[in-house]
This record gives sequence, structure tokens and C-alpha cells, in this order.
Amino acid sequence: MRRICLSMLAIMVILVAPHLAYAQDSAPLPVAGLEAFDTPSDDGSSVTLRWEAEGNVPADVMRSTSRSGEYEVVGEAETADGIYRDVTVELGVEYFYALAFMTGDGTVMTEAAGPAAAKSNWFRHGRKNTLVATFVMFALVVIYVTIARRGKELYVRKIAGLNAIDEAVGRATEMGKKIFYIPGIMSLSEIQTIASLSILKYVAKMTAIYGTSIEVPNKDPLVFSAARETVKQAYMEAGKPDQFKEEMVTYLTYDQFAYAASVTAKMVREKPATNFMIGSFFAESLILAETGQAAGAIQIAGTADVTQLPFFVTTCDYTLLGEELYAASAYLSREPVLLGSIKAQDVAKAILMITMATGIVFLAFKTDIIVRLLETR
Amino acid sequence: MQPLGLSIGVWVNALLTLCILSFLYKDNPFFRFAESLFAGMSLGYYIGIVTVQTLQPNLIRPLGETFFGNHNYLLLIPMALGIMLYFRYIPRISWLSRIALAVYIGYYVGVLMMQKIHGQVIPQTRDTIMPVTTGGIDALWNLVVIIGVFSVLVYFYFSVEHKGVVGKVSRVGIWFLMISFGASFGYTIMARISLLMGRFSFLVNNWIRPMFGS
Amino acid sequence: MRRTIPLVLTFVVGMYPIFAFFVPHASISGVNQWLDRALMIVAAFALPLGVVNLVGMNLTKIKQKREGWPYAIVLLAGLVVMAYFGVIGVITRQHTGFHPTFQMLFDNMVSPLQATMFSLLAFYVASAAYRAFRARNVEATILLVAAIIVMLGRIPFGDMLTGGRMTPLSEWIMNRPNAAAQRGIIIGAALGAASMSIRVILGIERTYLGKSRD
Amino acid sequence: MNLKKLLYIDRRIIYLVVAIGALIPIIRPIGLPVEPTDPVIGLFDKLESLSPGDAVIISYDYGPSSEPELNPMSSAILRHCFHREIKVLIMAVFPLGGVNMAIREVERITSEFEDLEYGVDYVNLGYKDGGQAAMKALAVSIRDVFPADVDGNDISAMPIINEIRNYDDVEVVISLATGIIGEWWADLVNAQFSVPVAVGCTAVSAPKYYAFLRSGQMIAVLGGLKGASEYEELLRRNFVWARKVYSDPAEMKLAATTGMDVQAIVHVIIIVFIIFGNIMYFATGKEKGR
Repeated sequence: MRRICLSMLAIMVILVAPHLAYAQDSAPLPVAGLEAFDTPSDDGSSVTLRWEAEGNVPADVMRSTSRSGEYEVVGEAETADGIYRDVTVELGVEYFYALAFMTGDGTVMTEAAGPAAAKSNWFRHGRKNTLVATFVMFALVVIYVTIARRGKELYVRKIAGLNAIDEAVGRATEMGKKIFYIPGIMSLSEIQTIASLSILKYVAKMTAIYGTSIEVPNKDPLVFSAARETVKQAYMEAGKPDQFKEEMVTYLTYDQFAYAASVTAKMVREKPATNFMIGSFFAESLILAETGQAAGAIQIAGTADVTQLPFFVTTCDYTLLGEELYAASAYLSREPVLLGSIKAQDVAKAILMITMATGIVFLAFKTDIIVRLLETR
Repeated sequence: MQPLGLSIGVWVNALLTLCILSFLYKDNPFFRFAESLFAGMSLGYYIGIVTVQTLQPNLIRPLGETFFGNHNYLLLIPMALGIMLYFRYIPRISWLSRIALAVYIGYYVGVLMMQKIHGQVIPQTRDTIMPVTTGGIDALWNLVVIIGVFSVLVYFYFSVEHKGVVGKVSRVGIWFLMISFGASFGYTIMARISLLMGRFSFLVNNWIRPMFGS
Repeated sequence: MRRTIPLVLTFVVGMYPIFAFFVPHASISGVNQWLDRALMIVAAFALPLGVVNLVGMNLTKIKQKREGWPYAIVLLAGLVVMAYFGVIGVITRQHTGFHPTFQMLFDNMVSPLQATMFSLLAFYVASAAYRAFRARNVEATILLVAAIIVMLGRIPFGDMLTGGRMTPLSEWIMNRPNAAAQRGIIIGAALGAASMSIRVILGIERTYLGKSRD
Repeated sequence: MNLKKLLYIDRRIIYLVVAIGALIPIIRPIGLPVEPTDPVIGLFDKLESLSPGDAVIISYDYGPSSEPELNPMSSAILRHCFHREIKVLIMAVFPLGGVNMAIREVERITSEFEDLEYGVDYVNLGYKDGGQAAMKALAVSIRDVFPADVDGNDISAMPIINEIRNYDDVEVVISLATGIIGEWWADLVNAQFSVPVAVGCTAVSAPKYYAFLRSGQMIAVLGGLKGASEYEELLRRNFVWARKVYSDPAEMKLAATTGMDVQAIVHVIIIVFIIFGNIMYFATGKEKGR
């Protein structure tokens, strides 16, 4: 209702333009310096208005395609906002804007601002810092992989959980029991799953060599497909392609808890010697790990999902924490090229720590320049 | 008096709940029945969900409405990629199935990388830059956070042997990790109990009490 | 050729969202949005891969009368019934969404099964806590103490016993040392993921393709 | 020796004690006191700072399995908003049942208010697939993302939608979330469009969210049932209407405060078990347990 009244009033006001000037003289406007411009760094879907406000009153945002043409209401704003984004624009059309207010004397309007046209921009200026970070990360990986390729030895420390893999496979072989490898419950769109597959390959190679039986139950069908390829390839590379069986990699169901129910039931019935739970996990982590523990299996877990780490740490014999999971895939292959990328991660961490330290020192001297450099949008 | 359909629903609901809970005692035929039913029904459920919520609005309906308009024919590309997944069963062209995986993984890897750098690395780094000289006791607590972040990052250092200073700092990192794991565990117990409470209150308030008419 | 095409595709498709992250131009972001939807279709096509495997395994089980074969019948029955009501609406075009039976089966059978399975965690969390929280060494003691403080901070008794000090103390742990460790893990894991992403995009890491590196 | 046996106590005994401890307060509520904490007060203060007519988005990003924790939270927040005459846009991005949660909660709570007008004071926009893509698109235009409301009504005729066009007109986004969705609001919507984000989550996610809270990416975190019961307590302390609502026995069956009784008892049981386990551990000469 208010809108309609205001719009009608506004149109009347435009029709009686001379009075407008009079109104402006008598009552000082609550805004000054209205400007309209293309919203920077967007895809061309909006025009931004900006003004300085005195006090806070509701205003109607008026728009027209010509300075003296007919203005229509496109939205409402509060003057204290100081800014308004008009998203109802057509790409490339030039518009003029004004703000209209109800006062005791009727409706008053600011002088028109513009013309402004929305255009599709080619760069998001707010993301310069992200661009730099991305570039540095790429450069570090490429540089260290190249160094590694040239034959320079790179040191990587031992990761306890990884050394335990051999031991765990050995135990299963001695006991003549199965190994379960659970690659998490997320799809291939999750990077942890990809890391998990490369660890699976290492484990499968070991089981191929020792003739231990392995089972990989899956929740995600794409992972199921990729895991089967991975295990098959591992058996081929170990020189035992004839021992690979399709039943080693199975599909259960797409539901998180139905999957957990099926896997725990398998654990209780088949009593595996070793459980690997490596990848992305959610609430089912403890259901799986606690049942496996009760069933007497050695358990090796690995995830970067911070929320599930406490449960794996308390119920598994070894847990790969966060970044260790990613390092693991590179570490296990012992391929120099992949070790290079671990080194790159370390250098990135060093750069971040130096940035933080510098920022903290700067803050002590009352300069927040580093903090401002790291603002993201 | 409740409508009959509703009370059958409550009975089925309650009995299935008990079947699953019986697993706590030990594996038994009731659990096995419920678990098998669950596996089957849940997969059937997702077949329905994927058909109605993904394929119908994103593929079937657009193609049905207009093939050339709106560039809908482009949807044949993801469809072809999806079908390629099945080529692995045909040895001569099985390598084509990798194309679908390559596209799928490639895209998400790119998306996630930007989210991690832009949404996690940079903001979390920025927020670790906190004043340690002003703000009274808060300055001290800020220092605790800073020490925690640094020592955990040092713990994750792979290319340096954890001996000497590095070893000591990374030990502090482990302590911080342990505090965090213990605290998160303790904090989470609450969530787990809530779930059990939801089930128990259903059994008591919606099943047993109505049975005795209270 | 068989090796190069997937790798080139991963590179091109992987670099695109990175590029689009910085370029807001409509021509660029449009393609990105299209890819988002297209890949959902690819993922949807993968579901039958799993279904076929599950059905096959269970049919074999029934045919060979292996241990527990009657449960395989339960599983398949659940699957068929649920899937039937899930897709019937789309096939007959009678319903825009789901068949009402589909929703009813979900509410009274699948949903309680999910919730009960989830609620088992209340018991597991208790038994895991009993077993794991022992003061074996420094690290385990820190874990134990942090857990108990936070647990006490979550319930009224903690404050009753300590004159209201438990809640602030547990908030402090959550907010300072815990947040610090979590931040360390988040930053480390994000860097690990980013480096893994780059390895995949550049074709250095390709286990997921089943093919080894050359 | 027998002590050793006690150390490896049968899990089923623990299960039984936990079950009994959880059942008793459900049959007979006790009513233990609750003290609100800062992460929860953050949201309360934010909503208190708004003027009537300001708008918030409440996104239902959870499914049936998280109902016991998140429903009481949703009830308390909705009541607070409606009493303060804050406009509420309701939506869901969680594919598995988020929209059902929203429908049920909104129906239940709005029925307590007589003069609420649908389409003016609140609107249920329903579910939108594509999670993050949808969240991003809301920055441009809510109307384009949700052309129709949850019942398929055209929303362009609704006054609320004409006033609230996109994130610019929203004072705070409240996500009641399970899993990763709460993080998306912070990572994506707060990071890219600087809208304040408050998250009500299951207690599992809360520890992780403290990092977001500290960094200001979230203005408030309500963790699980405790967060909900603290919010109920804040309402009770500040408003007469809340004292009435949260003393009605039918309502109390659903309220988080009752749930806190169960929580308290089971927590004590677990703590007693841990202490007992440690005493046995030292009494048996630090038997090496795996």
C-alpha cells in the first residue's frame, strides 16, 4: 500500500517538477552526494548507488532511462544504509537514479545521478590475494616437483600410521583373515577420497603380494567404480592379475547409516584382522570404529574431517591426521615427484607462518596492513 | 482413537527401532532382518530421489520441453559421459570410461581448491593475526591461540626431522591436538545422547504410553 | 591417446573453475553454473553401477543358497518396492513429485532405521570413552582431562560443584586451545588438499584413473 | 584376579546403564538449571538489536536424524523472531528432508501467533537443489532462485519478497545445519557477500565452528541441545511470554530443557565410568590395554 502511494506521489512530483526545487530549498534532504555506478567485480547483474546520509529515514529508489524522463520505483532503502544495489537492471542499459522521501510537505526527490550501466566485469578485485596465493601454491608444487625429478633427494619424516600398514597386512596374512578397506562415504568430488584411493592401491598391492584377502565395501557408486579399477591395477602391477576378483570391491547402499549398518554387520560376522578407514567420514565413523574395535581388529584410520578425528584417535590403533592423509599418498609411493609436492606444502606452511608472525608484530606497532591484505571477498 | 494406518506406522516404526537396538546385545536374526531391509529400502529410496530430484528436473524435463531451445541439446554431453562409465565392461573401449571420471574429478578438484584457499587458508591465517600487546587478559589468551596454531603447523611439518627445537614445538602441537580431541569428544557426547533421546521418547511417548492409554 | 585424453581433460576442466573464480564475466560464470548441473547428471548415471553390483551379488547368494540367503530376499524386496514407488511418478507422469506411498514408507521405515542406527552412537560413545580415557601417559592424560572438563561444562552439575566455574572454563578450552588446534588442522589439511588438487590437475597424481604413472 | 575382569568390563553393561539413565528422565522430567554462554547470547543479542520489519533468513539444513537437537532450536528462534516482529524467510538446502522439517516447524510455531500474515511477515520458500550454487544466486535475487514458495504459489505477489530482494536486505542468515552446510554459509555467503551468519548445529559440528566464531565468519554458534536449552533460558529470562510457553507440559516434552536432564544424567554416568576405569587401571598396576 505504502509503495503504491509513494509511487503515485513520486510520479505526481515529477509532473510538477518546478515544485521540486522549491521543496529541496525548504527542507534539507537527508542524503547528499548520490552517485550511481556499475557494481565493480560482478557479472553485470547490478548497479550500485552510494550516498552520504544524515539520520535514518525510509526512501524509495527511483530509476529512469533518461535524466528528465519518467522515474519509476525500483526498490526501498534506508538512508542510513548508505548503499543500495539495484539487481533489476538489464545488462548494458543506461539508467538514472534518484531517491525519494516522504516529508511533511509531500514527496521530495534528490537530483538524479547517472547515467550508469551494468556491465560484465573481467576481474574480481577483491580476490587479488587469493589469486596470489593460488599462483604461489601452483609455483611451489611445480618448482619442487621439478627439483625432485632432477634427482635431488628429499627428506620426508616417518608417519607412524603409514609404517603400521605393512604390519597390519602382515597380521591379516598370518591369521588368514580378511582386510576391510573403507574409502569413506563421500564421492570422487571430495579430495580425501582421491587420496584414499592411492593409499588403497598400496594396500591392495601388498595383499596381492602376500595373497591376503581384501574387501572394499562402497557407499558411493563412482568411488566403487574407481576403487575397482584401482585394486585391479594394483594386482596387475604386483604381477598377480589372476588373483584379482571382482567381489573384492563391492557396492552396498547409498545411505550413510544403512551403509554403516551393513559394514558393521560384516565386521561382526566376518571378523576381519584389519580395518582401514581412510577418506571422508561423518557420524558413522564411531559406529564403524567402535564395532571394529570390539570385533578385535587392528584399525588404521585417516581423515581430514576435523569433527571425526577425536573418534578415530580414541578407537583406532593409528590415525592419519588431516594433512598426513594427503602426505600419505605421496609418501607411500616413495616417488620423488610426489615427495616434491609434500615439500611444497611445507614451504607454503612456512610462508603462512611468516605472514602471521609479521602481521602480529605489525599489530603490536598499530598497523593492520597485513590483516587488511588478507581480507577476502 | 487413532486412524488405523497411523498406528500401524507407529508399530512398524517401533519394532524396527527395537530390531536395530538389539544389535547392542549381539548380532541376531532380528537385526539381520532390519539391516537387510534397510540396505535394500535405502538404496531404493535414493533411486527415487535421484530420478525425481536430479534426472527429472535437470535432464528429462528440459529435453522433453524443447531439444534445441535453451541449448538443451548440450545436456547430451553429461548424458554421454554418464553412459561412458559403463564402457568399462566392454574391454576394447573400456578406456573411455576414464574420460567421465577425468572430467568429474578435474572439475571438483578445481572448485574445492579455490574454496580451501579462499574460504579456509586465507581467512584462518588472517584471524590468527591478533593483538598480543593490548587488551589485558585477552592478549594472553590470544597468545595461547597463536602458540597453538604455530605448534600444530610445526607438527605437520614433513620435511624436517622432529628433533631438537622442532621436536619440542611439535610435542606442544600434539598437546594442543590432544586438548582439542578430548574437548571435541566430550562436547559431542551431548549430540549422541540427543539422538538416543529422540528414539526413546518416541518409544515411550508415541508407542508405549498410547498402548496403555495414558 | 588413451592416456593423454583423460589427462588433458582433467587439466582443462580443472583449470576452468579456478579461472572462473577470478573472472565474474557472465560468459564465464554461465559455463561454470552449467558444469555444476551437468556433473550432477553424470553422478546420477553412476548409481545403476552400484545397484547392478548389489542385485547381482544377492541373486547369486539366493541361487547358491549361501548362508543367510533369505535375508538377500528381504534386501531385494525392500529395494524393488522402494524403487518402484520412487520412479513410478516420473514414468507415468501422474505425480509431479513422489508417490504418496514413497513418502509413507520413508517416514515409517527408512527414517526410523536411520535414526536408530544413528542413536547407537550414544552407547558407542560411552564405551569408547570408558576404554580410551585412561591416564596412560602425558598425551592420554591431557585428552582425558580436557574431555572431563568439557563434559562437566555441558551439564548443570559441573557448575553446581565448582560454583559456576566449569562453564567458563570449558568455554575457554573450546574457544582458545581447541580453536587453535582446529585452525592448525584446517590450514594444514587445506594446504594438503590444494597440493593434491594441483597434482591431479597437472596429471602428476592419477591413481584414480586406475592407470599407474609412467 | 577379579579386578582385571572389571577393567575389561563387558560393553553391554555400559550400554544397559546408559539406556536406563536415558529412560528415567523421559518418563519423569527433573528440570535442572541452565546457564547461557556467549556463542548463544551472540544470536540472541543480534536479534534483539534488530528493529521490527528487519528480515532474517532461516535455512533448514537438516534431516530427521538431527530433529531432536535442532527442532527445539528452530522453535525458540522462530518464536523470538515473531515476537520481535522480525520478518522471516524460510528455506532449505539440505536435500534429505530439510523442507519437511521447515514445514512442520513453521506450521507449529506460526499457529501460536494470531496476527502473523503469510507472505508479509514470513514466507516458506521451500527446498532448492544445487546447495552452494543456490546460496550464491541468492546474493543476486531471491525471487529468481525461488520463483514459487513451498506450495507452488507464485511469490512475486508477496510483499515480503518485494522488500527483501537479496542478501543486501537480510540482517542475518541463521542456518540450522547438519554436516557441512553450516560451513558453506560461512565459507561462501559470509566470505563472499559479508552477510552475518549464525549457525545452529548438532553438537558434533560445534567444536569446529568455534574457529569460525573466533574469526567472525559466524556471529553465533548454537551447539546441540545445550545451545537450544540456553536459548530457551535466555527467552525465559527476558520475556514473560516465554516463561508461559516453556512451562506448558505438552511443550516441555519437546523442549531442549527437558532433554538436558537426560544429558546431565548420561554425562554423569559416563564420567563415573571413566573415573572407575582409571581407578581400576591403576589398581591393577597399569595393565596394558589396547
